Formats: sequence, structure tokens, C-alpha cells
Amino acid sequence: RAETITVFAAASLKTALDGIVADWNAETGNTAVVSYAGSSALAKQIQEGAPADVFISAAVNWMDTLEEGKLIRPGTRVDLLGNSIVLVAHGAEAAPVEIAPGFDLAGMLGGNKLAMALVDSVPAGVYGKAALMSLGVWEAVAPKVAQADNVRAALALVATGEAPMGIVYATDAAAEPAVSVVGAFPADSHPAIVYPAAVIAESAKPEAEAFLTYLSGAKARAAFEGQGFTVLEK
Amino acid sequence: MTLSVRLTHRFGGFSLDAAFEAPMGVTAVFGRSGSGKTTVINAVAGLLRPDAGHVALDGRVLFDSSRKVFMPVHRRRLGYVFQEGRLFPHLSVRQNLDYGRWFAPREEGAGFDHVVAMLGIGALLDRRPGGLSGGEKQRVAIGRALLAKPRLLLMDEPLAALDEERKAEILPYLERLRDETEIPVLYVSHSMAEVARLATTLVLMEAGRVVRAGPAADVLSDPDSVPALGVRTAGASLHAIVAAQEEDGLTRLQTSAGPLLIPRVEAEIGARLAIRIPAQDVILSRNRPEGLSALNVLAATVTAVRLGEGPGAIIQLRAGEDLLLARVTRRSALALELAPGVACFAILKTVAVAQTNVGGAG
Amino acid sequence: MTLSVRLTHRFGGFSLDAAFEAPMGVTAVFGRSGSGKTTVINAVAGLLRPDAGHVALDGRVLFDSSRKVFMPVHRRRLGYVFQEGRLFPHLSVRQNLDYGRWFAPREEGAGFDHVVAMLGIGALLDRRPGGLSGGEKQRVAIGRALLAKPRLLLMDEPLAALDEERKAEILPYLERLRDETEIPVLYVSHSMAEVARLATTLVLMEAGRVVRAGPAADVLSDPDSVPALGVRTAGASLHAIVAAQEEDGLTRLQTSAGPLLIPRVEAEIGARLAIRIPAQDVILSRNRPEGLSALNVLAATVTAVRLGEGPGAIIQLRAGEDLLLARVTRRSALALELAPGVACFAILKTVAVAQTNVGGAG
Amino acid sequence: MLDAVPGGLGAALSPDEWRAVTLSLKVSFWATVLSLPLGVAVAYALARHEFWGKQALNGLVHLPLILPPVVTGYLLLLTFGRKGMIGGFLDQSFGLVFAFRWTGAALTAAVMAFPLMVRAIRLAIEAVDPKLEQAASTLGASRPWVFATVTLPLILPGVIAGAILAFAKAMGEFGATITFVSNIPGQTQTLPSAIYSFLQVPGGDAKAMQLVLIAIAIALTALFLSEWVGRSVARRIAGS
Amino acid sequence: MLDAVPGGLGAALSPDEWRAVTLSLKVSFWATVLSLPLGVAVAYALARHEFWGKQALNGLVHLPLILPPVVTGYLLLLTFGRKGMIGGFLDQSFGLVFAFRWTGAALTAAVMAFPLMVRAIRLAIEAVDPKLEQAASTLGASRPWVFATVTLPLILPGVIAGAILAFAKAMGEFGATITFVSNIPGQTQTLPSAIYSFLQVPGGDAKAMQLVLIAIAIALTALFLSEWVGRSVARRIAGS
Ligand SMILES: Nc1ncnc2c1ncn2[C@@H]1O[C@H](COP(=O)(O)OP(=O)(O)OP(=O)(O)O)[C@@H](O)[C@H]1O
Ligand SMILES: Nc1ncnc2c1ncn2[C@@H]1O[C@H](COP(=O)(O)OP(=O)(O)OP(=O)(O)O)[C@@H](O)[C@H]1O
Ligand SMILES: [Mg+2]
Ligand SMILES: [Mg+2]
Repeated sequence: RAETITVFAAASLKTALDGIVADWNAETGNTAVVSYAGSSALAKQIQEGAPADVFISAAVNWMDTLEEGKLIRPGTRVDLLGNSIVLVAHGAEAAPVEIAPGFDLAGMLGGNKLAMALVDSVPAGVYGKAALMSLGVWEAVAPKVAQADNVRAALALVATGEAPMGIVYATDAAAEPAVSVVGAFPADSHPAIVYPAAVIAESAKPEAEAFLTYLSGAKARAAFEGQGFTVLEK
Repeated sequence: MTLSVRLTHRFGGFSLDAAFEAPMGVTAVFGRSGSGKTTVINAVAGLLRPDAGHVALDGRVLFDSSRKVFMPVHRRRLGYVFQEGRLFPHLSVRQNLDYGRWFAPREEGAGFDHVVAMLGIGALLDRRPGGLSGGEKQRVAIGRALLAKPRLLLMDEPLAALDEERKAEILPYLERLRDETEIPVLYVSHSMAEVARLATTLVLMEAGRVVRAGPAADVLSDPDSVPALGVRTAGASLHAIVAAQEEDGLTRLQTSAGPLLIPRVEAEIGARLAIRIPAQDVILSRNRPEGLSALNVLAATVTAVRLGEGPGAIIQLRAGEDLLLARVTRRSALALELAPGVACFAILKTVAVAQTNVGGAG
Repeated sequence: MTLSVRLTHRFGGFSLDAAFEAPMGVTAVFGRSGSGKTTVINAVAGLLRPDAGHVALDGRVLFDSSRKVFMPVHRRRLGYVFQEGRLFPHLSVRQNLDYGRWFAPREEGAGFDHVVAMLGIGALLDRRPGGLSGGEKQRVAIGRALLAKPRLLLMDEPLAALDEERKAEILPYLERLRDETEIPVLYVSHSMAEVARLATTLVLMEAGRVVRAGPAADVLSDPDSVPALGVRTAGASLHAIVAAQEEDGLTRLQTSAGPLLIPRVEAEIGARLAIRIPAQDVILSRNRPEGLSALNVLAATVTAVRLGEGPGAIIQLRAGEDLLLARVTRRSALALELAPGVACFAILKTVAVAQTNVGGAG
Repeated sequence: MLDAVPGGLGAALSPDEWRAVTLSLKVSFWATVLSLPLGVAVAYALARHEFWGKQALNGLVHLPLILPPVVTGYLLLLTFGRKGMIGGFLDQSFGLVFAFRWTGAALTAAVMAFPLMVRAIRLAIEAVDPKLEQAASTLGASRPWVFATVTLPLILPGVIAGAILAFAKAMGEFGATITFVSNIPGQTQTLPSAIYSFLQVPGGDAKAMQLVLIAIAIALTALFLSEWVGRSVARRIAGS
Repeated sequence: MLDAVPGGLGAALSPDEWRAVTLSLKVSFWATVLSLPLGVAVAYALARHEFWGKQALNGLVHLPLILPPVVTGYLLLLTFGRKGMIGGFLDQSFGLVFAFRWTGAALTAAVMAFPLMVRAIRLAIEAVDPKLEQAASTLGASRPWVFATVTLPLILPGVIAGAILAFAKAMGEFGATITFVSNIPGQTQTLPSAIYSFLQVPGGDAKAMQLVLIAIAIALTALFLSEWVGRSVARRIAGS
């Protein structure tokens, strides 16, 4: 008997997840439909009783909130994916930058802006700010930060040359030909970048857990890695 | 059916305080520009809620400030011909004409084709009001009001935009309306010819007040109302019966003062007519004149003489059972020694009795 | 200054094909409702771009379809009094009146206070047009046009919404305008009294065509134009010189046919006047009548007799150097054996010469 | 019908994308049609009546214009969601569910477009000469009849303008919709939501632009249609 | 001035939030004021003239209504950014920079609000009787004079309505603004951006709602003011 499950997923997962869902549908005969939106909107919708079966968040804090609210099925939460943040610069062949404590990012920017996602609310921005703080350069850079409402918008600012540099996910940077990655932030300079996933408490469909399992499978792993994510081991 | 009106109302600098009765027939409201005629008619229509007063049509109360009665406009069943047409721009002429019929009872009344033919608007039926000339618009507005089969017709200078011939064509229809139906008409006009022809009752207004009101014949033949009417518009009416249709295009009438010849009137022999004789169209003579082109000479007796402030005098005459007014110069009045009781002859040109001055006896 | 007009234009079912010259003075355009009067005036104003034709004012080309000249409205310097007022609702009466003055040259012309007093709108100056009565609106519209100091005045039934007295007050001003300034006036009216009094030139229209045009005196005294004018509006003009102001309120005039007494006219002794005598106010007699209240008897000779289709006849008379028209019944015409060459007397009531029929000699 | 659109644009769209297009049309259509009577009524009340709470109503109508769409969507989620006050009531009483259904998308679109619709209609009503309405009532027409036979036909161009404006707005509405009903393909994924999804991932721009062009084409068609209708109505009124 | 607002709301706001409030006011004000003349001109052209490309202009004006705001913001970035065609030109020729400046936020707000403004004004113009304009021209007024002395005063209520609508829309604009000029506290962080930020983190709702109330208060004040002005203008016209 074919079943339809609804997956709420962070918008940045779309490319990889669309492929995986197509495979899963074909293999199982079930149907998974994915609603892509910002993690905060999806989480709030789940709080309001959205008919979701699986939630894949880009923000740990929203998954924590749902868990505290007993809105996810106990024991189903997994840290599905990992990502990293990188410093990008405008142009296909920008010179690499060595990212180390106290590096002169502010000096490199001069009078220009550093594009990031919202540093207090959007995960990529939060991670980026944490990294700059731990490297001791936030104070100097803060006035030069232009915050976009999501990573893609931040990337667009660099791609158009509006801002010479930006901090974005490695996954996003890789696919944009108009920018080049000039440096990666050390993994220990910021909290681990994790995409948690879980089955929603109200979901009555066994297929939801099966889908979650499938996401950790080999085929899915290949698809995620193809987009630059790291698939975290359980 | 009788309309009774008692109103007071204030606008900024203007205050209205008017009361009159409008019996069956046409009640003309006559007065200068700004004297409050439209205001009165709007209050009767319910478009204006006056400060105080009482309006009743045939016993049915339309407005009573003391009892807080105010009947909504659409329930009053009036036909209002506005000073400025107010045709519906989005409807064709035909649809404009039909508008009131949706709400009118199915009872018989003026037929569509009849009204259209009478007003000469047959060729316009499929046009929109936007492209009509001023007179065409007003004719359609009259038709629209008539076809709503109203219990009271309100007309605010309905013919002002029409040419004389068109007026002469429409007036008889308004007369027939007056005579054949039981619809009272409240009629505002600047034209004394119209008023005198149509009005059975006359209300003279000045600065928001009614200065004279009463049966039109009385008001018009009273020398004292001449100042209010304006000297050039005064005149009285003769009652007459159609005696014969002569072959040279004249109609012979019988009045209590003798025979009268006027341009042909389409009326049955024996029909009763009222002939308005403007005071300034009457010439007086002490002895019976001979060899004049004027065909009508009536024997009369002077009943009153009113010398005006200017060079004129108004002479009231009894001719048979009717009263006539004649306007002559003060000089002639003295020369002819006109005084109450004096016998004289009133000379009247046949052609001076215009179509607009002949009406069915009101 | 001369306005020359030659136009053709089509609207759906209506086609206009009119040509006339309007010299200095007042050119009245007269015709039934829907005959195309407003269309002509709009084309002159530039509000309508006719299909073809040529309009020039005093040699300045306003429109020429062959040369593709179309002068924009605001450069034509016209004063247009519209059939429906068209006051600016957002401006006070004073600001409405002042509107055209912004664009008018500073040269002298009708003064503000003068125009306001003449039109009796002094009390309205600070009001908005919204609350004005119909007649009040029209008076303000006239004032606004006059104060724009136009090179040509276009008036589309400007007095239709006014009462007789107000008309009588405004008409002399329009006459003075005609006589004292060099502004030609194109004047549309349904009222022959107005037209006859004001017009120096008359253009009769019927169904989009000019059926007669020429000096008003000629057109009006020509028995052949009676059908086009309407029998009741025909009449001719006598030229006269003020001879004396009598003490009983009459003015004695000298005409080429003899003396004439009319109600007092405020004019200098020696002033030239034109007196319109409506055809239906004239009584004819073969022998000099005695003892009548009518004070004016002029010796005359019949020059033409035109029997109408109805019971009437129009008699053209020569009285001194002027032509007169008299409307009598066919029966009287036969009884008095009126025929060209016959001598007779024209009887005229003094009071029949109304203020509106006396004009400065045009 | 839409599948018949030949070549280029159509051929390259996935079934989900096609569904987003048709869903957007459906949502915008119903949002416009169903809110129109209310829009006319509110516009009439605001234009022609004085009543207690008029300014409050006026403010309420305009709120969606003033608030960031996300906020409006969130407020809708809180009130019309299944756990929300009104949403819960409607669900239990009439089985009418908005949350995460296309009906919710329509509700959102209607709410977001409402101020535009009301403004346009209200201006049209204010331009109707009350003297014409008076004339109709003297001919025997009661208030509702006057409205139906005189006011409504005269404001038709304004109503059409308002409706099309609302339709266009509904076609473009995104922030509130995705916040309230999420972005579930085939159920609540409208064209703008689909565009958003593509803009969120690397390499999605081309696809997004393709959908943007479709959105523009639809909205402009509606717009030009309304211009044409409005003009022919105006011409009819001006006289044949 | 705004700092003087006593107690409650004001007291609880951080300096950055205050700056967002004042910036939003500044951005909306200038966006409205500066686009108004163009709005009137475009509305007049659309209402009263036939010209080549009229429908294209009409479509262009409406685009921001139809497009998801992100797309509009992105297109603005491409054209008015410093590397963009127009933006680069303006920068080099006049030193006028939009990117990351409040001027850019104002430009975005103006663009987004433009269709609303034009619609409102256009409807008002269409309601003016051309016969009054004709009357003015017979009195010697040239086209521009007629416009200034007759048309403009008569459409004033519509212009005010359009301006306030635009102002309200500008106060609420978020998606296009943040995409084009991003969110730099004190420079381009408008009230909606601040609200959005709070909505992105768990537990930020209360703070967001506080800002929402401020936005509502400002926009409604403008709205009621416009109602009042519009009404008193209408009353003046109807006759004292
Ligand atoms: N709404 C209003 N506000 C202020 N004054 C008004 C209003 N309506 C009418 N008036 C004034 O009341 C007076 C009477 O106006 P009304 O329209 O009744 O005159 P009317 O006798 O019909 O004049 P006309 O013959 O010129 O039409 C006028 O002085 C007019 O200015
Ligand atoms: N825009 C238009 N479209 C179609 N027909 C028109 C238009 N304007 C005028 N007409 C027609 O042209 C004819 C002449 O109209 P016009 O307004 O010139 O008449 P008029 O002589 O001024 O009449 P009135 O004395 O009634 O004002 C009428 O039959 C009218 O219906
Ligand atoms: Mg009146
Ligand atoms: Mg006309």
C-alpha cells in the first residue's frame, strides 16, 4: 500500500533532496512531498500542527525548540548532515586568504562590505559571526557586515561584486562560478554546523522513519556529498 | 389628491420658511433665481431633510419633524425632472426611460411609445446620454419621470433647455397629464407663459418666503400680485367653450363676454378651454373700434385701476363673468378716463393668443 | 473684427455642414434642439476638431483643415459661457471669477467690481459653486468669461437658467459689451426676445445646416424667414432717436415714420436706439383709429403679403425708412384688402415695447 | 488546457512546477472572486457611510499592506491554523480547514490583496455623483437597487481595476503564503513559492527566472485585459 | 524627537531598534515624496494620453506588484548596484550610490510602492470631468496650467490616498529591500528587517510583536491623517 509523507526541509537542501526523494519514490512506490522553506517558518508551522511527517532543519535551535515542546517523536532525532562555512571573494580567480586568529579581514575589505546572512538569526550568519569572534576579528569587521536574509542573498551580493567578500556555506559557494572560495574557517572556530532531522510526533506513518533511514543510506549519501554536504555518522 | 407643505430650513446665509397647499393640477412655484424653489422641491422629494415642518401627499405623511417621520425617497413615488437632467450615463436612452418602470406598479399609465413619440426621442433610443444635446437630454429626463407613473410630479424648470417649438409640443402633453390623470405637479419655472398656461395653483416665492399663493386665475388676475409677478408676465384667463371650427383655420369660442376667434385649437366642439390673455396684449377703447385687423372686441367694465410706479397702469376689467387684466400707459388711462365702473372695449389680436396660452380648463 | 466659419463634421447619425461670417457685434445662432448649435460653437472654441473646414478670427487662422492648422484652445483667447456652467468646484466664486485673469493681458476691460455688481453675485464671492442655485451658477459663469477679457465671446444659452428680471438686468450689459467693446459674440439662444434684442447678425440653423444668415434686421424683417424663425418669434426693428423724456415715465422717440412713445429708456436725448417690434404685437387698420389706449399709430404702406399655411398671414410694411412685420389672420388680411401698395396704419401698444426689445442701435 | 501551451516554457516545466502554475491561478482566481463582494461592501461602507468603528475597520483593512508579509502570515497561522482560535472553530463547526491547504493560500492571497482592492473600489465609489443615485431613488429604486443599477455599473471600471490589482498581487504573494500554508508541492506550492525554492539553492536561478517569466506573462495578460475592459466600459458610458 | 516617546514601547527598544524605526520613517518618507511627482506624471499619461508603448509602461509600473519581492530586489541589485548598468553610471557621474545605503532602501520602497501610488492617482484623474479642464483652457490656461490649477486640486484626495498607500507599503516593505541593500544596523536596517530577524530565532516572537505594534502605530497614524485630509479637501470642494 503506497503512502504519502510530507517532509519539511530547509530550503537550502532542495537540490540534493529533490534527487533523493525521486529515488525513494521510485524504489518504494511511496510518495514523499517536500515543502522547502526557512527553518524558522517550518518549525513554527509544526508548532501550529502542520501535517508534516519529517522535519529537516538547518538550525539546531529550532529542532531543540520542537524537541522541548515534545513535537518530535522521541528517539528519531539524528544529526543528518554537516556543512562548513567559507570566505568567498568576487571573481573566479581571487587570491586565497589565510584564515587565522587575528587575520586582517577588515583591512582587506577597506571601505567595502562583508556579505553574510543575518548574524543574529539566520544559521549561516550565526556560525560566521561565532567564527569571526573566536578568531578575534569580529570587533573590527562588525561595522562592515551587510546582512542578507539568507545565504543565497549574501552570495548574490558577492557574485554581483556589490560586496567583495562574503561568508557562506561551502555548499553554496561551490556552485557559484562568479565567486571563488578564498579560505575555509577552521571547524573549531564555530559550533559544529549540523542539519538535524526527526520524525514529527503527530506523524502516524511508519514510512516517515523509513524515509529518515533512507536519507542516511548510501544512495542519499552520494547525492548529499555531490552537493558538498558531509553526511554525519550516527 | 393634495400636497400640503410646511417647511423651515436654514443654509448658511439663506433661510427658507414656506407653507402652501398644492391641490390636484399643476402648482407652479415661481420666483427669482435663489429664492428657494429647488430647495422646496427637494424637501418634498425627500432629497433634503428640512430642519422642521410637515409634508403630506393626499393624507399620507411624507415628512413630519415633530413625529420624526421621514419617508425614504424611493417610497414616495415621485417623478422628479431635475434642473440638470441627471440621466444615467451608463444606460441607453431606452434603459433610462425604462428605469422607473421596474419599480412602478403595472397599472396603466402613459405608454412607452406614446411618451417617446410625444417627446420626439424615438431616434435616440439606442444612444447613450453622453452624446445628446442639451435639449435632447432634458426631453429624455421628462420621459423618464413620466414613465415612472408617479403619484406626484416634480419639475424643476423642465423646459428651460428647449426651443419654443419643442416647448409648444410638450406643453399640451403636460396639460393632458394634468387634466386626465390625478397626478399633482409641482412645477418650477421662470417662464410666465408656461406657468400661466399650466398652473392651476400659483405659489410666488421671494427670498425663501411664500409671498402669495392661491388659484392661478385669482393670483394672475389680481392687480396686486403684478409687482410680485413682474409687469410683463401679468395676465388673466378667460373661460370659453369651443363653438365652431371655421374654415380659414380659426376656432370660434364662446365666452361669457361674447365670441372670440383664435388660431385653430384641436378640440371638440363644446370643449371647455382656458385662454390666457396677457395684460400687455390687451388694448382698450372707449368706443367700439372699426376696421382693425384685430378680430376680437369684447365689451367690458373697469373694476379696478392700479397705477404702477413707472409709466404703466394695470386695469382690471369684468368681461362677462371673467376678469381680465390690461396693461396700458398711465397716460392712456387718464386720457380714456378709466375708472371703476367705466364701460369700455377690450381689443385682442387673434394671433396674440398663442398655442402656449390655450389650455384645457383646469 | 470678423469671425469666419466654414465647417463640416459628422457624428454617427448627425452631419454638420455650416458656413457663415460673424462680423463685429452679436451673431446669434438660432435653431431647434439638436440642430448643431453647440457643435458649431465648440468647433470655434477648439474643443472639437471638425473633420474639415476653416475658422478665422479677424484674419488670424484658428483652424484650417487643408493646411493642418489647429490653434490650441488656450491660445484662442475666447470667453466661453457653457450651457451647463462648468464652474471649478474646488475654487471659491471669487477664484472662479479671477481664473481667466491670470492669463489675460493687463489691458483694461470689464472691471471685477463692475461685473460682480452687474451680475448680483457680490454676496456669493466666498462660497463654493457646490451650493449655488442654478441661476447663481450661470451668473458666475458669465462673469468668469467676461473677466477673461476675450477676443471672442461664445455664449451657449447663457440666460436660459435665469429669471426674467435677472435676464433683463444682464441683457443691457451684454448690449453694452457689444456696443462699447470690439468683442464679437457668438450667441446661442432659444429665446427670440434675447436674440432679436442682441443680435446684429443672425444665423438660422436646421439639422446641421445654415438655412439663413445675414444682418439681423434683414433676416427678421423678411417674411420668408418667418417659417424658419417660427411665426411667434418673427418681428422687425425700427431705428429711432431719443427725442424727449416725458414726465409720466415715457420716452418719446423719433422714427422715420413718426413719433413713438415707449416706457422710459435711460438714454441721452439724441441717442440712437433699435426697437424690436414683434410681428404679433402689431395691429393694422385701414383708417386712423381714435380713442384707443394704444398710443402709437404709424402710417405705413404694405410692401409684401405672405399667407401662411395656417390661419395667419405675415404683412411686411414700410414705415418711413424702416420695414415692419405684422402678423394678422388671413381673414383680416382679406377683410382689410391688404396688398402691396395699400396704405394703412400700424397700431402699437406703448407697453408692448418691453425693455428687452430696446437696444442700442447695433 | 495549460498543458496545451506549446514548446519552450511549457515543455521544460516539471509536473510539480506545472501544478504550481495552475495552483497559483486557482488560488488567485478564488481569492479575487470571493473577496470581491466583501471588498465592494467594505469600500462602499468606507466611502458613503459614517459609523462607529469606521476608522478601526479602515485600519484593519490596511494592516496587511503595512505589515511585513511574514508577520501577516504568522498571524494567519496563529488565528486560522488548526490550533488557532478561528481556524479551530471553523474546522470543528464546518469542517473548513485553511491550514496547509490551497484554501489557506487563497485566504492569504485575499487578505494580502484586500487593501489594494478596497482602495481602488473606494476611489471609484467616491467619484460617482450622488446626484445620480438620488435621481434613481426618486424613480422608486431602494438603496440596494440604486446600488445594483446605478452605482455598481458606474464603478465597474474601478471594480475591475481593483480585482485585477488584487489578482496580480495574489499571483505575486509569497511571504505570507509560505509562512501560513508552507510550500507543499501540489497542495500549497504557488508559483512564487516555487520561485523562492529555486532561488534558495545553487544553480536554481535559471529555473527561477523561467517561472518568473510565466508569472509576469500571466499577470500582464490579466492587467491588459482589465485595461481593455475598463476602457470599453468607459467608452460605453461616454456615449456610443 | 522619537526618543521623547515616553515609557512602554520606547523604553524597551535597543538603540539599534530605535534606529530601525527612524530609518524606516526616513526611507518611507523620502520614497513617497520623491516618487510622487513621477507617480502623478505617469498616472496622468496613462489616464489621459494614448502613446506608443503605453501598455509597456503600464506593465512595467505594475511589475513590482506581480513579482516576488526577492526577484525585484535582485533585479534592482543587478541594475542599480554599483556594478549594475544604471547604478555604475550614477555612481561615476553623480556620486550617487544606492548599494548598502539608506538611499537604496528608499529606492526599493519607492519601486515597490509605485504601482499602488499610480493606480490610486490614475483612478482619481479618470474621475475628473474633462469638461472642467476644457473650461479652463478656454479661459486661456495652457495644458500645464490647467493641470496645476484644475486637475491637480481636484485629484488631491486621490494623490493623498496614493501617497499614504505608498508610505504604508514602504513601511512594510522587506523582501526586496533586504535583497538589494541588505541589513546593516543603522544604515539599511528598516523596521521590517528587524522584525524578520526576531522571527528567525526561537523565542523572538515577543520582541518581533513589539516592533510590529510600532510599525502598525506609525502606518495607521499616517492612514488616519490621510483620511482626515482627504475628507476635509472633499468637504471644501462640496461647498462650504
Ligand atoms: N447646500 C447648500 N448650501 C448652502 N446654500 C445653499 C445650498 N443649497 C442651496 N443654497 C442656497 O439657498 C438659496 C436657494 O437655492 P435654490 O437652489 O433653492 O434656489 P432656486 O430658487 O432654485 O434658484 P434657481 O432658479 O437659480 O435654480 C440660494 O441662495 C442657494 O445659494
Ligand atoms: N459626441 C457626440 N457623439 C454623437 N452625437 C453627438 C455628439 N455631440 C452631439 N451629437 C449630436 O449632434 C447633434 C447636434 O448636437 P448639438 O449639441 O450641437 O445640438 P444643439 O443645437 O446645441 O441642441 P440644444 O439646443 O438642445 O443644446 C445632436 O443630434 C446630438 O445628438
Ligand atoms: Mg433651482
Ligand atoms: Mg446645445
